[in-house]
Parts: sequence; C-alpha cells; structure tokens
Amino acid sequence: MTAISRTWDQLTLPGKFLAVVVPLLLFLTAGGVITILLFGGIVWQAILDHLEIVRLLVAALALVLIFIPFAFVIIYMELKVIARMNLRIGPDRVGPWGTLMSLVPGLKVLTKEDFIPTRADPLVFTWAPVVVFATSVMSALVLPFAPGLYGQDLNIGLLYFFAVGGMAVVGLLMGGWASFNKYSLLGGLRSAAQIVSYEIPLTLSVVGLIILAGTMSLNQIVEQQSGWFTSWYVFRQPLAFVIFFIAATAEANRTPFDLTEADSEIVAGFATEYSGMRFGFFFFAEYVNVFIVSALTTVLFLGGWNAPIDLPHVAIALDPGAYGLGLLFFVLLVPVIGTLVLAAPVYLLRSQTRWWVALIIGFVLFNVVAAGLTFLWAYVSFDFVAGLVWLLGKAFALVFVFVWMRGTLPRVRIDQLMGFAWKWLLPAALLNLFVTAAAVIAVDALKGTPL
Amino acid sequence: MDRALKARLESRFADVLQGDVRQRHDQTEIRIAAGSVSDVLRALHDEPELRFVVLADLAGVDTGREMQVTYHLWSETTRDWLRVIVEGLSRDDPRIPSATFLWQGAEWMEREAYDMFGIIFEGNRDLRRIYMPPDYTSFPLRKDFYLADDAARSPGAGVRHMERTHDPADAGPAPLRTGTGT
Amino acid sequence: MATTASVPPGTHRSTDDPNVLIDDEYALYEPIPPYPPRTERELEFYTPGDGQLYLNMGPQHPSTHGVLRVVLKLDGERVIDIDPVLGYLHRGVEKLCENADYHQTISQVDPLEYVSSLFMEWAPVMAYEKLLDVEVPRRAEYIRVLAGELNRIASHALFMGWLALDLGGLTPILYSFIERDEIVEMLAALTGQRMLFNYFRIGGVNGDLNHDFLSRLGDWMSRAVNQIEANLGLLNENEIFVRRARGLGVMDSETALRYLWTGPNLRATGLPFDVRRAHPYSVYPELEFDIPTRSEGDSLARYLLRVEEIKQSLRIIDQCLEQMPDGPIMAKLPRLLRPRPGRAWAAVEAPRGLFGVYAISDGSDQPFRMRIHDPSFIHLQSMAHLLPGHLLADTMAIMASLDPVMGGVDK
Amino acid sequence: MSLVPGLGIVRGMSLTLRRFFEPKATVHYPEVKADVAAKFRGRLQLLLDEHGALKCETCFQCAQACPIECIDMGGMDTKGRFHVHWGPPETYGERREESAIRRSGRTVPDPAFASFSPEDLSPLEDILDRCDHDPKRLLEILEATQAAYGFLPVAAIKTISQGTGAWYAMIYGTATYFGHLRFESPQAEAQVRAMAERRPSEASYLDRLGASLAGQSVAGESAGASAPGAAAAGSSRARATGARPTGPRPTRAAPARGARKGGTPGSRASES
Repeated sequence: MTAISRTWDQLTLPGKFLAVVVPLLLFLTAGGVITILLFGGIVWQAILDHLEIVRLLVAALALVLIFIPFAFVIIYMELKVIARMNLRIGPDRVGPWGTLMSLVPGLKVLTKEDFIPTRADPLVFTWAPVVVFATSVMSALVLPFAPGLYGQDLNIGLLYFFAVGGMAVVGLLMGGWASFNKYSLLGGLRSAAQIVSYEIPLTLSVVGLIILAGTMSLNQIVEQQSGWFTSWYVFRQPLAFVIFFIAATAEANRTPFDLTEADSEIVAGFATEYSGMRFGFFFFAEYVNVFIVSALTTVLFLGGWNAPIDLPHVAIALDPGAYGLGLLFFVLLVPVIGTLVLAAPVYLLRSQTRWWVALIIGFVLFNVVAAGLTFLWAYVSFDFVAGLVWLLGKAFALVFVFVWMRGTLPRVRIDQLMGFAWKWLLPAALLNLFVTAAAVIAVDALKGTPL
Repeated sequence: MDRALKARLESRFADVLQGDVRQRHDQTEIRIAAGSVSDVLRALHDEPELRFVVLADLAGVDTGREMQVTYHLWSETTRDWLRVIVEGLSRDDPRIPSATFLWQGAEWMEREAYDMFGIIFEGNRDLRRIYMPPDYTSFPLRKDFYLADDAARSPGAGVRHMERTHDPADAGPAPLRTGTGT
Repeated sequence: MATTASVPPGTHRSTDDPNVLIDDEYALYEPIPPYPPRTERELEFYTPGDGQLYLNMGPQHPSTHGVLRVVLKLDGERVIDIDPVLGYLHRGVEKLCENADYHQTISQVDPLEYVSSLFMEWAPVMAYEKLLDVEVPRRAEYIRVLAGELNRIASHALFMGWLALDLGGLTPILYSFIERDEIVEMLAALTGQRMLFNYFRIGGVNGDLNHDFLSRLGDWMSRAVNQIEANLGLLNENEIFVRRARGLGVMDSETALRYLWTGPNLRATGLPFDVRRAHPYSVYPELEFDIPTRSEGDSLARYLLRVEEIKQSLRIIDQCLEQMPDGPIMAKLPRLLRPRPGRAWAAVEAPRGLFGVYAISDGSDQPFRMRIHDPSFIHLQSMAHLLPGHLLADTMAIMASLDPVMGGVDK
Repeated sequence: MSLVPGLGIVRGMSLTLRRFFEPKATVHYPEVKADVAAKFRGRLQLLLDEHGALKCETCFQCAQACPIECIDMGGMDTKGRFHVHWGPPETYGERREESAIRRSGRTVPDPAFASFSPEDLSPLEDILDRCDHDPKRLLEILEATQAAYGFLPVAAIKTISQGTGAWYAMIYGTATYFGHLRFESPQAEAQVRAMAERRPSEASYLDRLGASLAGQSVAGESAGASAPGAAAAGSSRARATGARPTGPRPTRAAPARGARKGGTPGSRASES
C-alpha cells in the first residue's frame, strides 16, 4: 500500500492524469469492441431500418449548431452596416475590423446573472425563450439549402413553415405575460396582435405562387425555378413578392415594424425582465428569424439554390487510382514546389527578406491558393456546395436589406401597423390571388386542356 | 420707459396701488396688496387698452421681513415689461389668490413658489411640492433656511457627515441680510 | 432615526417617508404614492377608472430626455391622463446664485439648458447690466448675437434628431450630432469650451473673434444649408415620419397662451410672438429676419418651424458678419460688482422660448434673489393637456416635439 | 411628403446607402486624437515658465474665485514654506456639499480633517467662543491660536474656517499677510533650513536666468532641478516688488453680511 501511494506521490500531474486515463481508455475500448462485436449488427440493422429518423435528428442538431454562427454574422452585419450608414466607424477593436464583436454580447449574456423577478410565473417565464428559439429552428427544418441538403422534404413544407412559424407568438406572449411587468405585457400583446394579423397577408400572398407551382414542397418549388433567372417566381408574382417581404418584416419584428421591442416606448417589450442566457435566446431567435425569413424569400421568389444563369455542368473525372505511385509523388512534391515557387519572388524582389520568412509567406500563399482551388473543384463537382453558395449569398443580401431598412426608417404606430395590414396588404394579397387564379384558368382554357 | 403706460396704470388702478408706479430701463413696476390681485390681473389681461396677455414669469420673493409675489407681464400695447409686485404677505402664513383662472400655465410656477417659499396660492387645484420630496418640511429659498438642519430633518439623514441637527446654542439665529431687497 | 425601527412582515417603509408603511403587494402593482392624496388634482389622477392601469415611465427610461418621471394612466394603449414628477435633477441653482457673487452666478446658471448654454448666460448678464446701468459695446452685442444664433442652430439640429429617435429612427440623431459637433467646435474655438461656454461677461464677452473661429465658420456657412437639407431628406420626405408626426399633440393659439407657451412651440400654433421682435433686447432691431409661423400646431408643425428658424438664424449670422463693428468688447467695470439696490428683469428668446431672469440686488456683491424662468418647465406642464387621447407610442414623441431639457426643468 | 407613396422612403434609403460609402465622421480615438481649439480652457494645469519653474505663486486667488470651490492646492509657496495646504482627501462632491452648507450661513461640522490633526483642538473652541465665531475678528483669533499652539496648524486653520464661515483661502491670505504669524512648529524650522541648504542659492538662479536670457542654456538643467528655483524666483520677485509689508495696512470695512462668507480684511485686500 505504501509503495503504491509513494509511487503515486512521485508522479507528476500529467503523470497522474495519464495513470488514470490510459487504463480507463484501454478498458473502455475493449468493452466497446466486445459490445460492438456482440450487438453491433442489431444496432446497425436498426439504424438502417429507421434511417430517416436518424437523418432527422442529425439535421435538427446541425441546424441548431449552424444557426448560432449565422446569428453572430448577422449581429456583426447590423452593428457595422448601421454604423457606416450613420457615418460612424462601428466596432473596430475586437478582432480584425471588429469581426469578433458579435461574440462579446454572446459572452456577456452567458456570464450575466439569470434571475426571475418577484411575482413572476417561474415555469412560463423559463420556458418562453425556449419556445421562441425552438420554433424558429423547427421552422427552418424544411428549408432546402442545396440539392440534397435539407432537414426534411415535406410535401406540405410551406404549410408546415407557416404553422410552426406562427407558434413563435406563443412564446412572446408567455414571456410578456409571465414577466410581471407592464412593459412586458404591452410588448407581448403587441406582438400577438401584430404577428397574428400579418400571418394572413403573408400566407395569402404565396397562395398564388402555390397555384402556379402546383405543390407546397419547397424543394420542388426551387427546382421549378432552375435555369435562367427569368424563371424565378419574383418575375411571375411581383406583387406577391412585395407583400410577402413586407409581411415577413413584420413577422421577424424588424424595423419599421419592431413594435414589440420599441425601446423608445416600451423599454424592451417582452424581453424587459429577461437577463442572461434567457435574454440571449430571444436575442438569437430574432436574428435567426431574420435569416430564416430571408432564406424563405429566396427559396420562394429568388430561385433558391439556383444560379442566376444556367451554368454548363462540367464534371471533372478524377480517378486517383489511375495514377498509381505517381499520386504519392504528386502529394509530396506539389506543396514543396508550390511553396518554393510562391516564396521565390518574395525572397528575390525584397532583398531584406529573410529566407525563412519568405518560405513562411510562400507556404501561406500556397495554402490560400490550394484552398481556392479546392473550393473551385468542390463547387464544380458537388452540387450542394454550389447551391449552398448561391442560397447563402442571396439570403444574406436580403439580410442586408433588412439591416438597411433598420438603419433608415422610423417606427410606425400600432394603429397604423394594423391598418396597413388589414386595409392594404390583405386586399392586395386577395387581388393577387384572384388575378393569378384567373390567369391560370385562362391559360389552361387557351391550351384547351380540360379544367 | 413708457410714460403713457404709467399714466394709464395710475389712472386705472389709483385705488389699489401701494406706492407710486416706478419705471427703470424697460420695466414698469406697480405694487399692490394681496387682496386685489385677482381684480388687477383680470383687468390687465382683459381690458382693451392694457391687454397684458403674456404672463412671462411668476416669482416668489422673501425679503427677510415679508413675502412677495412678482408677476412679469407683456403686452403689445407697450414697449415695457410690466412688473406687478404683491407685497405685504406675512412670513408665517403667506396666502395669495392663484392666477390659474387666467393662465392655466401658472400652475406649476405657483407650485414652485409654494415649494420654495411656502406661499399658499388659494384656487390652485394642484398645490403640491414640485421639486422637493413630498414629505419635505422646510422651504429652501427662505432666508432663514439652514441646509444642515434641513438635511437632518430629511428622511435620509445621517448618511453624510454634515447631516446633523444644528444646535442653535453655539451660533445664534440665522444671520439675515441687512438689505431690504428694494 | 425612524428607519432603524423594525417593520411588520409584508410591508416596507416608503422611501419618501420612513413613517409610512407600504403594503408590499400594493406597492408592487401600482406607482400610487403611499400617502393620501393632498390635492384635488392628485385625488383625481390617482383614482383609477374601470379597466385603467398606471404605467410608471422613468426616471430611468430610454427616451425621457434625462431624468423625468411621468406616471401614465392608460386604457389599453390609449393614454387617459399623465402626471409628470419632477425634481430628480433639482440642484437649487437659484439658491446657489444667491450665494455666489455676480460673476460666479454666470457659471452657475450655465448648465441649466445644456444644449443652449449661451442663452442661459445671456439673460442674467442682461439683468445685471440693467442693475448696474452698464452700456455694452456694440461689438460685444454683435458677437453675442452671432454666437447665440449659432447655438440656436445647434440646439434645433439636435431637436430634430431627438424627435426622430423618439419616433424610432436610429440615424437622424447621428446626422444632427455631426451638425452640432461642427458648431460646437466653432464655439469652442470662440469661447474655449464645447458645451458650457462660460463666455458672456457682465458688460461684454470673454474674448474677441479669432481667426480659428472665423475660418471654421466660413467653411461651415458655405455648405451648411445643403448639409442640413440632405440630412432632413431622411425625415421631411419620409411617409412614416410624416404620418406619425402629423396631428400629434395639436394645440390652438388661445390655449397655448393660457398655458404660457412661448418660442417655436407657440409660433407653431400661429402666433408670431418672438421676444427678439416683441421686446427687442440686443442689436436685433438692426438685423432683419422673419418670424416663421405655422397654423397647424402639431408636432410636424413644430418640427418644420424649427427648420425655418435655422434658415433665419443663418441669415442673421450673415448680417452679423457684415455689420460687425470694431471697438472694445468689454465695458469698463470694477472687478467686485456692488450694484445699487433694485430689481431687474431680462428675457431672451432661447431656442425653447422665453428665458428670463429676475434679479434683485440689495447693494451687496451677491444677488439678493435670482429667479430663473425656464421655457422647458412651462412647456412640459402642458403635457397633461396635449397627451390624453393619444397612444402610448406618442407620449415620448409629443414630449420630444415640445423639446424640453430636464436640466432647465429641474432648476 | 412626395405624391408617389413610398418615394420618400426610397429616397431616404438611397441617402443612407450613399452615406454607407462616404468617409466617416468619427475617428479611432486612442490612435487618432481630435484637434482641440487653441483657446480650449477645459484643462486645469499648472503652467511652467521658460525655465521650467512653476508660475503658480499659491496665492489661492483661483481657489477663492472658483464658484464651487473645487480648486485645492498643496506644495511650496514663495517663501519656501512647507506644505502650504495639506488638505484632507476630499472629493469634488464633498467639497461642493460643504461649500453649499457654508453658504447656507452657518458653521460646518466637518470631521473629515480630524484624521490627520494630532493636536487637540479644545483650546481653539474657547478661542472661537471668546470671539463668538466672528470672522471680522479673525486677526485676534489667529493670534490667540498662535499663542496657544506656538504656530498655526493646518487643522486649526481649517477649524477656524469652519467655525467662522470664512474660506480657508481667505484665512490663509490673512495669515500670510501679517508677518508675525507662523505656519510651522519650531521643529519644522530645522526641516525648512535643511531644505533651504539643498535648494540652489539665489545667485545661481540669477546666473541661469541671465544665461537663458542671453540665449545659451545651462548644462544639466531639468524641470526637477529647477523646480526649487521657482520658489527662489518667487521670493526674489516678492522682494523686488516689496510686497511683504511689516505691519497691517489700513483696511476697508467688511461688508455687513460678512458673516455669511467671512469677508476678512486680508481677503478683501487680496481680492481687489
């Protein structure tokens, strides 16, 4: 006993760590191997049998994980773009050009105290941000990011999107009601009235599009817009596009329709009493909503993941096996040669450059070039890379428009908001629907196909 | 200085004027008693040859012996500011009719005069403290106001070192100024 | 002390009066004062009607223009009544002025309305000059008018930004701050301070015009109009802004006179009452400028009227630079001022209205009584008349259109 | 408002988009500093003359003129005296409150200075009571204080200031005005003498003055080395102008309300 304890005392800290971890790992590995050998087949069979469930779980997890970086990017965009429009410089300290600025509020809400005010309803108060964030992520489950890259391809995808997206108002109402604060209550009620009344023009504006497309599956809607950009639905349904964009702005609580957190009237609306990560959920959900609304607009009207022009599809046939041993030399020599070639001008043109500095620069340049070439190769040879690039590009362009509007426009009053929805948007959406239906019927009649 | 205004005022308010009408620079000054304030102000406001429609200011004054209330009026019929000084209010219980029946906007100025001097404006329907806390006991702009006593009487007393009741034994009554104020 | 005594459970002591016990539940729900109503008006306000709720805005509210606290009586989103609660910024400037000598009072009244400090200095200086029978050199008067009009432009530019900010626009406030910053830098070159220029002296001004100031001024005057027009393009044309500001807090001229309105707010109701013309006080009789008026009397009219006033101020500045005479900038005065006993009242046309000072001298070196009349105080009072019937969102917009500065409201 | 609905909004958005690419109005502050006007007087600082000597003669006129009494001074006065004023660590706010109370016309009970006053101030109370806290009898009070302590301790002067309502600066002006009032205990005299030996003599200062006026600079001159020279300079100027009278001048009558701000002959003389 004493010998073991003496040996243990003589060990350094990493030594102690390893002395514990390594046997544990060995044991676990052996156990794992045995388990897999015994039951692996059954488990694998089960996974193969229910592949779509596994796919759904993986997709949901991936969406949750991918939306946090998106929210950070949008927050940075908002800070920087509005600052430049205000003739300010904006964030310029955290990271190069302040690019890491949006991490700071994230860390702040993570480290802040998370309290529940007196007389608040703890259960509802706690679950409200979860509901808001979950709905925004769930509604993104049907978004087709690229061919083959989507959570689920429901044949009622659009209906599902509106149904789930409309659930966000429940979370806002919960938060506003449970906070025991009059500002929160007013904010929650405002958001309820606003979102419920803007659901109607939002949904009606796309009914015409559904008539044209003949389907509610977002994937098929996107595929129908392939080819040149003239086939996008924005050119066939311009009025619907305008209505949808305005209503989507109200859905995402963005300026000029951000009455739910009008800071000059009701301090922060439903989020007045929230702090810490609960507020962070509201905060992220807002920006996630912005991205989702932009992505949906892109998918419905701007051709989704289709390139604006019909690119010829070239397939590079790379068969590594054909090169045999040459591949090894290729893999070994290309970095060396590329580094030397790229380092030579740096070393030769600037005499005071040390040779190792030149080599480092050359290596970095070579990595950049290699990454670019790899991306080009991936873009050409994989469809989902190309689709992702185009969809994200279009979506973030729309996000820029949202931020732009916030930097420009003042806020409308609540009665003007409702009047605009019921007096202007709704009749316009109905008009659009009737015109589209009549046009479809007329075209069919002209074609002579029976109704 | 507008002599015509002086003549008009003397002829109109001969009975209520206390002392003669003084004029200096661009100001004409009349002095009346608290009893005749309402009539004088209404006459100044309504009568066509006076028409003092703009009440520029309402101020309370503590001369150390008595309380005064001063109105500054503007009219398009004259180049002068008219100053109406209501004098002879007792420092113990100063009371004066309110001017809110003519100028609704005088309400807060009267509240301020009440807050700072303790002048009671009868007819003001909202005569509360406006600057000081509602349970404040003294009137800061009076000449015998002493901050340390006052801080000691205030609810937050004892927080800072100078907030302790001043013992009148070691330095007699508050030194009043010798100037009469006029 | 009373606060040391223990309180029964379920209650806590009032911060206003430690002798008053407040039921926690009651105190949590409503901002109703813990003491019985003292006046008729208070009883009327704090008697809740059916389905009405009280909302306490401030003193820490994003858009109460400082530390103003207003208690709103709401019916849903509609405002029934409002009760402003002042005093959170009260510094007792009048008392401080009574206890500083005549030169020191200028720096005491300076931070009253901190966006237009020169006017806060102008009125007391004029009052003291009347007490002392001082003749101010004409060059000093011209310099006062020049600096004052610059300060007026800065204040009005800031007003537009504030109005837009309370209507939810983020950008105009920063554009108007750019305008204001240029003017403030100019005035810093002239007076030596950016915000609280302690510039006007009894019998003159502190320093003469210098090349730095004149070069900045000339540079700015050449592009001022276009710059301001460009910034206003964000608001004047904007449907959302116009539709929100129109018909907001409408006031007719008779009621405005009863509420003692002055300045741009009164002129927006149609009455051309401007102290610079109604009771000329400096070299203004020698300058020619118009008094713009509008008849609507709503927030939009107040906004557009200030735009007009900026152009008139630019005219005045041009004329000042042309007619600026040579000569001394200070009257001959002893260092220790002891005016003979008397009373003096002086009023100037501040950017917010009639700003007056009523000084009483008792022959000593300190004013015996110094009364400060501030327009923001008067205009804020009429909120209770303007607001009922409007929506909660318009509360801050109407207040911003009255353009109060809490430093002046709570003297 | 334009006739076409929405046109104004479009114009506004085009304006913001143009501003998006325009040069910015703000600067990276710590790297780029905004230019300050030549006449800017926002900064309080002690100026040095061309020899690196302090121009301030510690006359306390600025402390008297400051409306909110936020100016306080310490260091060495023109007579090479030690610690003209070693005030308590006072914050701006406390000082303002204190001045507000003093201006409200009565004494200020202020224990803030008690921490660094070893002397017991009980005799001072009797002296003040004898003179019933009258600032017009300040000279009598000061002489009695010096008789009691042998010199005028800072704590005593502060107590007198609070007891009579006169400003510290005014009392200090009065005390410096009369030659027979001392500010140091006899023990401190030795210290002062030691310092006087360390200080360069007036002759060397005059040499450096002549040299610098002639245009060439004296080697090894630095601010630290020439700071004591300031005191010598001040004293030389003082002697030159003969501003050190032996007896009190005939003084004006103090104002009637002097009790409120303690108008004293010395202070009035120094003020006008």
